[in-house]
Amino acid sequence: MEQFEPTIVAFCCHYCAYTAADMAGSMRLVYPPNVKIIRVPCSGKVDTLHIMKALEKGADGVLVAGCLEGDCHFKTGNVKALQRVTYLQGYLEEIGIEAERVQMVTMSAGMGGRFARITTEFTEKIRELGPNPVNAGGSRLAAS
Amino acid sequence: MKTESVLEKVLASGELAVTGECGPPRGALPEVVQEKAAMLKGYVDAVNVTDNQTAMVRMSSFAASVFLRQMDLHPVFQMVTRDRNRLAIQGDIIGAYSHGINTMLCLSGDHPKFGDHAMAANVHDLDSLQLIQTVRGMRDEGLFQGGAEIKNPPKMFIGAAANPFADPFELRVARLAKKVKAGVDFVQTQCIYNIDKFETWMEGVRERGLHEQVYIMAGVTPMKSAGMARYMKNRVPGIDVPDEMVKRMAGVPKDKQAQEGIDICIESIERLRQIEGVSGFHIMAIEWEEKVPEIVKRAGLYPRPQV
Amino acid sequence: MPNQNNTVLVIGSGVGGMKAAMDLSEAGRDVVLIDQAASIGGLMTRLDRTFPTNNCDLCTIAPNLSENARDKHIEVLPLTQVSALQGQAGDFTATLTRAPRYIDMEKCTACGECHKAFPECVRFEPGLDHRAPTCMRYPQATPQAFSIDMEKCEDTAALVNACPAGAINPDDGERTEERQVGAVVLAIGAELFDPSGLENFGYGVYPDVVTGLEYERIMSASGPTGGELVRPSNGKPPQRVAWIQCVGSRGINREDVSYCSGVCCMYALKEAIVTKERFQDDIEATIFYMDMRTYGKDYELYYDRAKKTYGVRLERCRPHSIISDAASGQLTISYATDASSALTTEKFDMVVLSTGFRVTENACQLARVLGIELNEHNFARTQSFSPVATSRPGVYVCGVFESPKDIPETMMQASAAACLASKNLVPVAAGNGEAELPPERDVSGEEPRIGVFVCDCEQNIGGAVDVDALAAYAGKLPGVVLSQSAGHGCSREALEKIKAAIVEQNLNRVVIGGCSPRTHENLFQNTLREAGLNKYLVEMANIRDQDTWVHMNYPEMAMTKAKDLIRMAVAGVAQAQALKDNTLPMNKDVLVLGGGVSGMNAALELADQGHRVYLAEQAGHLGGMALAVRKTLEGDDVPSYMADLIEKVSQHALIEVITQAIVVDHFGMPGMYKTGFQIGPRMYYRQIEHGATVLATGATHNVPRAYSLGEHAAVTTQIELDSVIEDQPERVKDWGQLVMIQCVGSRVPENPNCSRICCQSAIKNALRALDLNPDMRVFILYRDMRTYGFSEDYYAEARRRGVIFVRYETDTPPEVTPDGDKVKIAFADPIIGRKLAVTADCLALSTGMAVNEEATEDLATIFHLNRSLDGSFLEEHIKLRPTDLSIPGFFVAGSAHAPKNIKECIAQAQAAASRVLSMLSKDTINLGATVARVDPEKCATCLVCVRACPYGVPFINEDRYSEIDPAKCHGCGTCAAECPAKAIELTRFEDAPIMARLEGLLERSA
Amino acid sequence: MITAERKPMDEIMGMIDGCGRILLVGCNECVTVCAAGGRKEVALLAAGLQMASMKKGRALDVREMTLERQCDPEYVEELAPHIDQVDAVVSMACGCGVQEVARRFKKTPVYPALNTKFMGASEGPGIWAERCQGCGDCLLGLTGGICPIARCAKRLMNGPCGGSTNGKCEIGNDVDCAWHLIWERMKELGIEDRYEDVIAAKDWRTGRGNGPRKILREDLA
Repeated sequence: MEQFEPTIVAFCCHYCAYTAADMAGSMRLVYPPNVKIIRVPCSGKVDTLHIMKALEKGADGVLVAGCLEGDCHFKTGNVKALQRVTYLQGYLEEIGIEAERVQMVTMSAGMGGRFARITTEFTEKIRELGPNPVNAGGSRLAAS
Repeated sequence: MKTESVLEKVLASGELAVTGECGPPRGALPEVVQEKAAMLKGYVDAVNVTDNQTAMVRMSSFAASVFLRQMDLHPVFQMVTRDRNRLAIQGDIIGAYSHGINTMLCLSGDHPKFGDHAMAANVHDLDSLQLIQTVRGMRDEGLFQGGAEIKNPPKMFIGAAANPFADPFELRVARLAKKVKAGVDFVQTQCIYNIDKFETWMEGVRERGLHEQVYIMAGVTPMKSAGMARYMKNRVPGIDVPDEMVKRMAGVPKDKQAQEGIDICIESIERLRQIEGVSGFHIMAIEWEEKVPEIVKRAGLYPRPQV
Repeated sequence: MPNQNNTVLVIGSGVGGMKAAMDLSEAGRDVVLIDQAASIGGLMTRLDRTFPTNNCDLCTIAPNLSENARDKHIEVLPLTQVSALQGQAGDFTATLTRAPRYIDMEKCTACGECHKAFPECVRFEPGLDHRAPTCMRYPQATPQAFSIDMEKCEDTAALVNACPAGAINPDDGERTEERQVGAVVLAIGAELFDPSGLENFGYGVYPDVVTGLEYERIMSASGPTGGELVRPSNGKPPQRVAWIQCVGSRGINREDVSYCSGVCCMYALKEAIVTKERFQDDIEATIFYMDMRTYGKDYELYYDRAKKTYGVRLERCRPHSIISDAASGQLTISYATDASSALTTEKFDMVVLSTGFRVTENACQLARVLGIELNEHNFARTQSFSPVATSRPGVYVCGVFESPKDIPETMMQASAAACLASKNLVPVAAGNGEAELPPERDVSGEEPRIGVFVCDCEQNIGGAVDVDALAAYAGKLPGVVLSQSAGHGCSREALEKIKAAIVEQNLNRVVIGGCSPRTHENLFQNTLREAGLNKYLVEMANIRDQDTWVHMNYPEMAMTKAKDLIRMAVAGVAQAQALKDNTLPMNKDVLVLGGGVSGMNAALELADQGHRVYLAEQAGHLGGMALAVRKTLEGDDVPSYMADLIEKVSQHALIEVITQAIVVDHFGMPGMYKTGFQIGPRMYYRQIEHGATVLATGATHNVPRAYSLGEHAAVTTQIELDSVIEDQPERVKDWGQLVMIQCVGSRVPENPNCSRICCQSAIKNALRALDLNPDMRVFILYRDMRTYGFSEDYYAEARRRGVIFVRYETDTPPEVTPDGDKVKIAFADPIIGRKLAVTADCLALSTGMAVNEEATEDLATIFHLNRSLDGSFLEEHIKLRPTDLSIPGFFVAGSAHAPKNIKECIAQAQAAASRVLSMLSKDTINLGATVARVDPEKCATCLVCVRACPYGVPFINEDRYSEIDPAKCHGCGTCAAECPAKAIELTRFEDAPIMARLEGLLERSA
Repeated sequence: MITAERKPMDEIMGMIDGCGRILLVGCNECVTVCAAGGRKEVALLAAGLQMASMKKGRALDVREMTLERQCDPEYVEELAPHIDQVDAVVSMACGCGVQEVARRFKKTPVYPALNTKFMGASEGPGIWAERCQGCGDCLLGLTGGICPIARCAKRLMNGPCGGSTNGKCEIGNDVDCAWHLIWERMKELGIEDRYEDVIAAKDWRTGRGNGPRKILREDLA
């Protein structure tokens, strides 16, 4: 049984998180390839629906990455993002999906190291959680 | 005299009237009612029989009042608008009257949220004030609300509650005035611990001469413990317990606190009786009926006048 | 023919020349950019990677190269030199001489046939390769054309026929022409020292002894070995590589120069790191050095990384010689360390000589032609308070030809030179129109025809993934009609290819598999536009910064992820829509924060060039840190300079000085900002409207609690000592012993960076103290003496004059104990290996500068600016945009960026002014196309957007639906994310492309 | 506006248990405004149902539609072309909408995805509070524009009960005492005296008392 490789979507705000990701690259910091970034202007742009769709389509985990508290380039986008993530976590519980599969994180543009650390930890956490139950069912579905 | 009510007679006589309270049991246990009633007998002019108090199901006020009548006590038949629409209300009123019950207290009732039937529908077809109007209409015009004539209309001595302490305070006198306007004969106040505030209220009441239009019975409740004092202060809406009173209770050893509570109650009565417009006392010794005789005696309200 | 007085002649097309040219052209100036080489680019294009990001230079610089070539304001003349310069500032006549290329560039297709046919007529490629046919110095050469060395050609006719395009013209001759220019910018750089003359290192004798630049070429994928690190002698990979620092620099030998070249320490560290990082981690890298001079912003951290993370070995010594060991074919280095005076010998496979800068004879010749003074080292002479002005008015200098320096500082000086040069020109005519572009093709309704171009970015991407395979994979994706590898996608050549492909294949969408859209999106957007497509029909898959750089050692991971990223981009771009940018009028006023040297200089330059400037200072008066400084290292009088500067600023009609001003709020967007202040003792509120902002908020004097500073009267800082020497000479005359301790509160965990200026200050004060009292004994306890550039001469003088320099290690710092009104300093002398104790009349601590934490934190928060780890403002690009901040319209100058001396502060202040001038030269602000759009049909007028918008833009209009003014929308997308009717879309980030990307990534392979 | 909240997922899943194809219908009116049944919520629920089913290893085909109003037959008609292709309709409208859809399509079960709550107003982003119980005989004119029927826990029409503390209702600090508000408003309007006008027992016929209500406008009918 080879180890499970989760697919993780990270919605990164252009000003901080995405820049931090680039920074991690230029610092040659290694982090898991499981994390795929979708760039958004602000974490406040991340629609609960986008996160749901990511999970529905089979992502095993979703990160919403914005600027540090109080540093949002659009004032409060990261705060709103956090509220939505929290709301969504409740909804997921209702559906029977582990809330931990969605997480809001913040970092500044300079924090390449933080980006690498967070993505590594998150990937590990998701790996422990195992595949998105939706996929499990999905494959059973495909099988039948 | 508007009615045959003993309470009305005592009040009319100018004597300080005294009422007690009897909370019906949560079960078909006539003896419980009878025991409680027995303790009060001779020490009060009338006994309030509560109606699903604190929104918990109990033996109906109507039935319990009937037991009291059978013991030749004078129940103050309490009725809340929470549990009945006006059909049931009027039906119960004539029913009670036909059992010789001639004194009642009109209330809106605690919200079901506080009881063990939070899921219950919250009727409030009428509010307490409209209930007063209804009863007055039945008595004085002899008409049901629907307009039909009542054969042998119920001659009810109509009471209501008054809370001098609830907010907005400035509205409290007006609230009483409104009940008077609706036709209330007597009011029993929320239990009084903050006497200064009560006096302020009474001033307002006197300014408007309300004390001449309605009998005002001051409510008192002996506290069993410092814990109870604190609980009432912090938890019970619309009750105002001054800090010094809590301190005083807490100041004495646990085993002495009950006695302290009684003493405070009696001191209060002494102060209250000095206040112009106070026509009597409503002693709410919750689940502590046995103490009523002591209180009444030591407060010099014993013996009760025979009317 | 461009307006003569609007033209600047830029000589030298390295990064400096290009930067100056680009600043000027952005500001609507015309530029003649000449270079004696056959293509532009200069030295940087030959480097493999640059510190401290270890970026490939070409990736970083290539966009600029092609931008240059594309920019209609810039005329590029390769193979050209100046032979005369008449007239004066504002009205020069330059005589330009063009060497023959023998190729008609109009015709040349760069097919390379001539080379195949005639490999013998060669010009040597810099580096080691003896095969290169023609002088294409690097694959992205601009202009994209060969040049031929006719001397070496025997059969001209055959050569001519070899060209299918008939582009070769053997009769091409030297031509001269005259140009009217208003100013001249000298950016000719320097060459690197040729160590052939040094017998002891055997360069040119032993093939495995190479210079730093040659080593760069060996590592470079575009180099002779195609990016293979091998020993020139036997083509085998080396196991042990050594670097020898200061070869030809900081020396007293015949071949040596006395100054420090300033960059060698960093490039040696870089080469060592890259060697381990890119090739084998088990290659032993050893650097022999005298002082490790990592004094630039965050360079100290890089130094630490080399030691700690990569295990680069550092030996402090100056090796005596290299001899080749015939038997092993290895190289033996013999050296003596502090530890043992006896010679140690050690064997290496390769030795890299870190050679420094030398002014070319050509440069001296040019200086004579231009009539500018050179200093004792033949560099262009400039003054302490006028960093880029040469002795001839109207002629400015930047980069290495001014003094040895690295790329960021060259960039600053280049912008500074551009700023001063433009002062000699007529005020720029408003609204210099954009280049005329082909009409935009309407692609709406078309099925996607996507073209995918995958960059290899040399080893950066190509090193980790098989680019052709990746392109092949992309070719099969839905909607993709063309997919190919693009080499350096950002090179002019590749961009032309992409344009051609768009037209030929009738593409309507493009995906670039390359680097980060943050840095390159703009370039590719313009490319699409030039090819007649709307610029928003391109999407970049960031397979470099976010893939190959991260997974360079795991090719499979990298490849799989690259496929995912490309697939996402393809899916996303298929949904992309043509969009129009929104524009607003530009506010031409400027806000300068900070009334120190930097702030005042920036303000002055901007005001002199017609901009209204608000100069806001937190303190009650102008001046800043420099008020505490009395003399520069060169001995210039700082107070009188400051007095004069303050006078100029206060008197200037266009400058409004606002003191005791604290920034409290900030709104708006680049080109129309509003910043609120609380001013004066009564803190009244005032809002200032401005188009751009210069942050010159400075740093603070670092005052660490160490060595009983502030407790003992005899213990002081260099700054205080500076004043004591000026004001109380008699006190100094009585001193018997003066001790200085370096790096107090710098290069320590709490403040890891080097404060840069302390070594200079220490030397300065030591020399001045000795002037007053020659008999005094002066000790300087240091870790590394960092007297970079020409300040090295003063270091030498100090040694000559008997200042005793003793090195200490951080684990054995000096111990200071009070001794009456004196202090006793105990320290270990590594040379004699004994502990010494000195009782000093004065102990001067080199405490350097610290980030003004409070100020920078507040401002960073209010302006939403990024900060470096040390808390200073983080520049947009550490190498190429050292003065721009992450938010457009914000620029940084002086020690708010990093510790600097006064001269360097002035340079960056003028640079900031130049960047502002470029930005404000436009009359309109481009707001981009990322705005929220409401679909009236869907809108339920629920007010969610009205309440959610951080800027209160949406409103319900008369037609009963939410309206969002694109001119006011900041494009954050919060409203779109919250709209319960899904009636709002944020253009460029609509749901469709986002969902499509998810689809692309997550399509179930079941 | 009519407010509503999504039912718990389990309940919804229970209703559609055994359905292979459902039509999930939103409404662009009130329930959109109160973030319960607009396009966004429809999409969210669709995704949620999908995931819940797939998790169970079941296939579920969810079609999303959002009507301008589910309480008007003309709009409801837009469902007609799709109705035969689905096993059930799940409506995210208020009770009115659900019933309108059910009335139109007799053969297809129509399930409510929302619990219709009350007629209320928005007290700020994400907050809605009850304001009206549709008694059919508005007495706001007498009570300073604040409805004691909808906003007093005991529907008291003649003043605050004894439980009113610091302007809050005895049932909880998060609930304003309607009569406190009324009194404050009356003072602002300078009509304190009107407080003592007794409001007589209400005639509930205009409300639910008379059974289901109907409005008929002859001129429009």
